[in-house]
Amino acid sequence: MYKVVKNAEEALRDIQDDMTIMLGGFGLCGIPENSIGELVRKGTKRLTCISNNAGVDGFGLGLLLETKQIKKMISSYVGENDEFERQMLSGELEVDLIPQGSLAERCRAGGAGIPAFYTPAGFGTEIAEGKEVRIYNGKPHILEEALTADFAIVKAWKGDTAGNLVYKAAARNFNPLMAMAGKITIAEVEELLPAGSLDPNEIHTPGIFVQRIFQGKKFEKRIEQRTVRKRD
Amino acid sequence: MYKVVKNAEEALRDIQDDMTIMLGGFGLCGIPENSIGELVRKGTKRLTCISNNAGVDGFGLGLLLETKQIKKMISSYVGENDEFERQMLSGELEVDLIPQGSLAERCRAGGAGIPAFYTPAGFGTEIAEGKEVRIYNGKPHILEEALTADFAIVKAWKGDTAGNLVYKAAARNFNPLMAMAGKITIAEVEELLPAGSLDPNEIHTPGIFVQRIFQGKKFEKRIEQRTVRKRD
Amino acid sequence: MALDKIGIAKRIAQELQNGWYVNLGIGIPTLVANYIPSGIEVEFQSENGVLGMGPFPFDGEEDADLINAGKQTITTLPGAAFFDSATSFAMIRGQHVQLTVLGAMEVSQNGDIANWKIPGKMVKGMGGAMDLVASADNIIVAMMHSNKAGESKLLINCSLPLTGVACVKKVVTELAVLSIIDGAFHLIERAPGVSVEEIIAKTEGRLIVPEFVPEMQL
Amino acid sequence: MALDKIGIAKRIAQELQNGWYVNLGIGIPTLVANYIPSGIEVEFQSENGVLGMGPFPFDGEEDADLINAGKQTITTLPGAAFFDSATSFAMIRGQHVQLTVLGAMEVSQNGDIANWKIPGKMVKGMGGAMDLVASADNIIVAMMHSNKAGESKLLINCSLPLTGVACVKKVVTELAVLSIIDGAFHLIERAPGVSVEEIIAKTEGRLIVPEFVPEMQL
Repeated sequence: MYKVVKNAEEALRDIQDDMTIMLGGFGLCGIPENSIGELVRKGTKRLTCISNNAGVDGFGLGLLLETKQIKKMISSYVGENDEFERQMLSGELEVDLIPQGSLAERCRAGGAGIPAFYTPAGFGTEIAEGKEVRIYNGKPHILEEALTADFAIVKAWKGDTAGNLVYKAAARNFNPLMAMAGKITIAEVEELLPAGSLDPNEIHTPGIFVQRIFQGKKFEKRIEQRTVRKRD
Repeated sequence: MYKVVKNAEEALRDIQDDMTIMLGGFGLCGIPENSIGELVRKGTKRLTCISNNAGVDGFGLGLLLETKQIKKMISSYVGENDEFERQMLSGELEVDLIPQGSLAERCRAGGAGIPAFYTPAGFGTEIAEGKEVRIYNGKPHILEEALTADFAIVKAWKGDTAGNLVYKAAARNFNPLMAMAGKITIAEVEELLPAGSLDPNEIHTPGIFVQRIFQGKKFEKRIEQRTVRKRD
Repeated sequence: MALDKIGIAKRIAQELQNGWYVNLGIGIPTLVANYIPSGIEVEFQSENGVLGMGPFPFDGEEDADLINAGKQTITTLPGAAFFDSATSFAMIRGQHVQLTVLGAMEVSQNGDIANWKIPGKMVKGMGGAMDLVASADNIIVAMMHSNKAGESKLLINCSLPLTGVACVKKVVTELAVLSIIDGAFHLIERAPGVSVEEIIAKTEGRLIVPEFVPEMQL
Repeated sequence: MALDKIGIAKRIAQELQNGWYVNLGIGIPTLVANYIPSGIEVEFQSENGVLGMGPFPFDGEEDADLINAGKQTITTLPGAAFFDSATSFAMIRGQHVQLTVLGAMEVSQNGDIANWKIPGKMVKGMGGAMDLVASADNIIVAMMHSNKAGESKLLINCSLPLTGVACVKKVVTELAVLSIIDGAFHLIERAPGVSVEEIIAKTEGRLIVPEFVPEMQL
């Protein structure tokens, strides 16, 4: 299974206006930087983006907000971002906020062929409005439906030509779940290896979930909150 | 988090008659051999066992069938086992058969606080009798509920003192899912290492799911279907 | 002449397309892996948690921890991956597997399949079969056209407890290749030397026979 | 004298029990990690996918791939594990985390909590807060007793949009430790030198005051 494409341009060649795209990452950690850059270059419009966060001004999905390519954000936490705030308050940008655990589970469900599940998260809040409530174990739960996307774009540390992926540390986050939920899943990796280089025991995303893979040209890996301690 | 116990006896000390126990493994692959041996020694009675299979005559859960310690089996595939067949046909043994994917997902759901989910598996069959049906994406799905257990007993390849587990090859199977779903989860491992020995990127079951861990005394690892090819 | 098991496997192997992930059931379906057409690359998924299955190990190299869903010792190919059973059925239920090949006791003209239980006999369980048939978009059944009593296994309605409903798309038997469309078996090909009449005689369910029925090319 | 933020964190740290897994929210809750009582071993879970969080890295050793849920660079301790977000919330929803500490804008006498949205202001989202409060058996809120306008944050009913319903078990403020039981705040301890009268005056919700209210021991 040879899934390698040359670069972001080839990987994203058929992403079109009005599509729904999942993008892995938590904050700026583990985001598909090269693919976001390519979306900016392509100028694809009116995208619905499913991503836990919306980047910051000038980086990550913030870049796509600046160029107004995003019609709707589906996220759990947004707004480290002035441009986001401006567009949201002006009504230019639709925003659908989802509890983080429900967002993760809804992506996994989408990839796993589970169309809906019950979760306690959000019961009694505005998130539950219009949703079915059912009591399990004496506790109210709401029904949440699966999420899928035309394209899922994920970022991994290492990948092989068969599409198997390994993530590093906390850069894993939503990436494996979104990889499952894309009709087409694109992986950009820091290091692309021949099939057989990765230990089959250590693979986080089996290649079956990945349709295209490429080695990213450059990873800036910006840090959002640099917190350090002094050496003694 | 030091979770090490001395042996199977200490690990299983408070498993009592009439409890529900999950046991990892697929066929004879990845089963907690040492703990099964200890259950036989203890003579705990009227157990409800959740396990994909029921062992074979003289090995795996077959040992607990011989001693008639099992009241009920919840499995997807059984009966490589004459004693099982005899007890089932005579009505001594209750058997609840569940599609394999639903069994796996129900264990995961139990561990993940998802009380119920919809799946297409089993719609239109006797498995769906009495279960709610709902159409998603034009296709009927049935509602399945989570499974949990008083104890989950899993077998891993390597483990550390903090309860982190790594499985080998196809011996992973149901083990990580059941590890999530036990009120108390016991892991028996081939190799027990100090915390910090395992790469945090490569852990299959994070220690939070495991309450007790011990190094198994002996792993026989019987092969159920030895299939080989000739050397050229 | 009616095909043997290998013939059925060879014919099914012709259905494989490049880049597909394939789940093969126990029995005839397993044999399909031996007849992959040249130029076609597929990867085999085993529902116990293996992607990239290779051939059986050399004698003496069996690993008890490395088996397929039939509990047989196997090997893996470069690019293989191991995963847990929930992830495995996520692949299946989520339709990431492009083809499922499995055996059956009965198939009905609307695509129902029965392959797990015979009332009054010891029930071994459905294993992963119910998940596979309920989820896969593309299911091929590999089976004999008739049972040991000589009765057709391609029926109007299944008589045995069902494994899945309206899910089988294609059946390959020792006599024929048949598609299931709109509540009928459509005769696509016949085994070399097998007459259309024999197929008609041995098919209980509604059978649509085109004017010309080509022979299988094996 | 009312506690400062560190005092609140220290008091909450006294609630920790050996062997607990703990999720700490942003702000005061984060500080709790600095005051773990001696002899107590706990492990910190961060909902973005880290178990076994350690202190901030030394200057120059930050790793962009290793952050906590507050997006701060962190380190890990021996025995740490990384996992995806679905597994992370499986830990939370499945009640494998024994204690959740988080901040709040308002808490009501029946344990409702509001901490994610102020109508008319920019909404940043709930992040993992709704999952955490709906799932955890043991939730401690760390917050100031009153808001900046001097109004009580311990209310009969929350006025802001809720994050969760009937979930908060304990509140630690700069003035007091309060349990929430049967629709009322129960005053458990007061900050050193703080009078019961002050706490009564600053608590809008129903407050049960026992005859003797001990001072916190910090």
